[in-house]
Amino acid sequence: MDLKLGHYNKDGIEVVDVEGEIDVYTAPRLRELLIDLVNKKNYQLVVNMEKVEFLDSTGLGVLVGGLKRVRAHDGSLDLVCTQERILKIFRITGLTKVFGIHDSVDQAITARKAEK
Amino acid sequence: MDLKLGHYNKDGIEVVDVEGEIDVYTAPRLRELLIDLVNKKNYQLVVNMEKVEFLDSTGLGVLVGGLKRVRAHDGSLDLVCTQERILKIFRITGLTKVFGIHDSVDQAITARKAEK
Amino acid sequence: MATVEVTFTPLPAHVRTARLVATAVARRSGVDESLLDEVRLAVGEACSRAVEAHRKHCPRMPIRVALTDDAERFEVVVTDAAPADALPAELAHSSATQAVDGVIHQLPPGVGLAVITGLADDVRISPAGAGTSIAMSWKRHVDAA
Amino acid sequence: MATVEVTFTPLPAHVRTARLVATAVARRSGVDESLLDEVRLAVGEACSRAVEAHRKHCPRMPIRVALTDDAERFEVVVTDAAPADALPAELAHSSATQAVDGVIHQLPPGVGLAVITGLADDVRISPAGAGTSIAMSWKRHVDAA
Ligand SMILES: Nc1ncnc2c1ncn2[C@@H]1O[C@H](COP(=O)(O)OP(=O)(O)O)[C@@H](O)[C@H]1O
Ligand SMILES: Nc1ncnc2c1ncn2[C@@H]1O[C@H](COP(=O)(O)OP(=O)(O)O)[C@@H](O)[C@H]1O
Repeated sequence: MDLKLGHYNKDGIEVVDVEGEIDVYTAPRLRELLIDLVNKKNYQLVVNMEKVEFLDSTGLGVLVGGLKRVRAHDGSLDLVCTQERILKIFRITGLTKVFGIHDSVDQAITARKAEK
Repeated sequence: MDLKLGHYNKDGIEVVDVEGEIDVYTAPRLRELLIDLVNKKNYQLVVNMEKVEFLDSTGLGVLVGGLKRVRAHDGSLDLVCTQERILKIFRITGLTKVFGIHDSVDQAITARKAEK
Repeated sequence: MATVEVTFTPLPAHVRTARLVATAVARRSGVDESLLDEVRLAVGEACSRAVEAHRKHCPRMPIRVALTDDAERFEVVVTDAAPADALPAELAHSSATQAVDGVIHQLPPGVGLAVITGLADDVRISPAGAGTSIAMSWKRHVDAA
Repeated sequence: MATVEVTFTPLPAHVRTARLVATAVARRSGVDESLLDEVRLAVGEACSRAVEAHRKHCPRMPIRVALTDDAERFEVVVTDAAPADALPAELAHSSATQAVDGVIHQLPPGVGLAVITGLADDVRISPAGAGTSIAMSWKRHVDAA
């Protein structure tokens, strides 16, 4: 499965829909999209991973890279993920402590707004 | 995909439903079923290949073997197949001239009954 | 995209692995979706043939499948290590329809080769070490990865 | 079922092929469906790591993935040919969370190894020729083909 990327703005937060496999082959495209969004001054990001079928450490690296870029502008990068097999990789690497991980895009946005 | 086999009697003709891949790995099971049916005195066979996803020359060999077995008892082995990619293999090997190939199980049975 | 090579011991189940790999690499290499069935079938035939030859002559030796591409074509080469003595007879006995009238219950060994030849638009069968190699190729879209 | 071996040049696309093969062979070898995701991920991590090392050090050398099983276990060994000098540092820097506070925008190279170790229930990392081999294994059902 190839990687499909889409994004839209909701309540001032940029939501990125990711579908397919994020691996060494496709991760560069996600990295480019995140860099592009930050360059265009989107510092509040939610990455929706509900349709991600595969994620490896290359993919984690891109998400961490994105997080660091938005934080440099006091921004945020939250994740939407309920899939156990994807969550497992965040747990193994300890990244559940680093990312806000939510059950839905709405929940992620509400939580982020509440923190402001 | 594994191979799934089923069979039932209709109007005195034994219909064999084949689903999945008939190749060097699974063909032995189809061969055993055909031999078993012939041993149990079913000499009028229709093999329904509408759900066959893959067929190679090993599979063709099993069908030809079945045909020869039923013919030894003045029987018949007809095929049901409308899938172009499967039909192609019968054409390449000239076996379209050897097997009666029909569009549906009912058609195969009607044609067989008419020949009697 | 350069070379992927798969070697496997002569077990029927591994023919499925070889088919799977060949189809996946062909797709990524830019072979048209409509040709992938042919790739799958031709590679399967070549591997089934090699598995049978190895089981008879050298069951411990591996079979080799090499997948490469150049600017224009995707090529698969299946190489066995079984004595190639039987090959001329095999090429001569490739008629499936004759088998129907014969007394044996099996297709002649050449039918697999006949299927391959009928499928790939470029097939070369040649001696390779002690055995035989079957090279098949298909057009790829040059704009693919 | 005996050995299947896949070798490939260090291209990211081939990592997908390696994952595909490993998962298919593991399934046929009788590894539980619930473990196949782990096989896919661990093999992918080991191959991604090897691809990166080869691109840096030896882009023309192939990476080797060997799939075998014995009565009880299905084993995958990924072997690279890149100098193993960096390995100790890699093993020391496997914390993904530290990277978040650091200045670089990449995870430390050891994170892939950490993921593998967290997934496979038996992992051995050892020198192999000039390079490194990562061996991972999973339980198989003994009644499978
Ligand atoms: N270097 C690259 N990095 C990321 N994506 C790429 C790259 N090159 C091609 N792609 C994308 O990957 C697709 C091919 O993926 P594909 O090989 O079909 O994956 P799979 O075999 O897993 O379905 C292409 O259609 C293209 O969009
Ligand atoms: N020697 C054999 N011949 C034919 N079928 C077999 C043999 N051994 C096992 N099988 C069947 O094949 C199945 C395994 O197929 P599998 O490897 O899952 O195919 P795929 O990987 O293409 O889905 C088993 O569940 C069993 O029913």
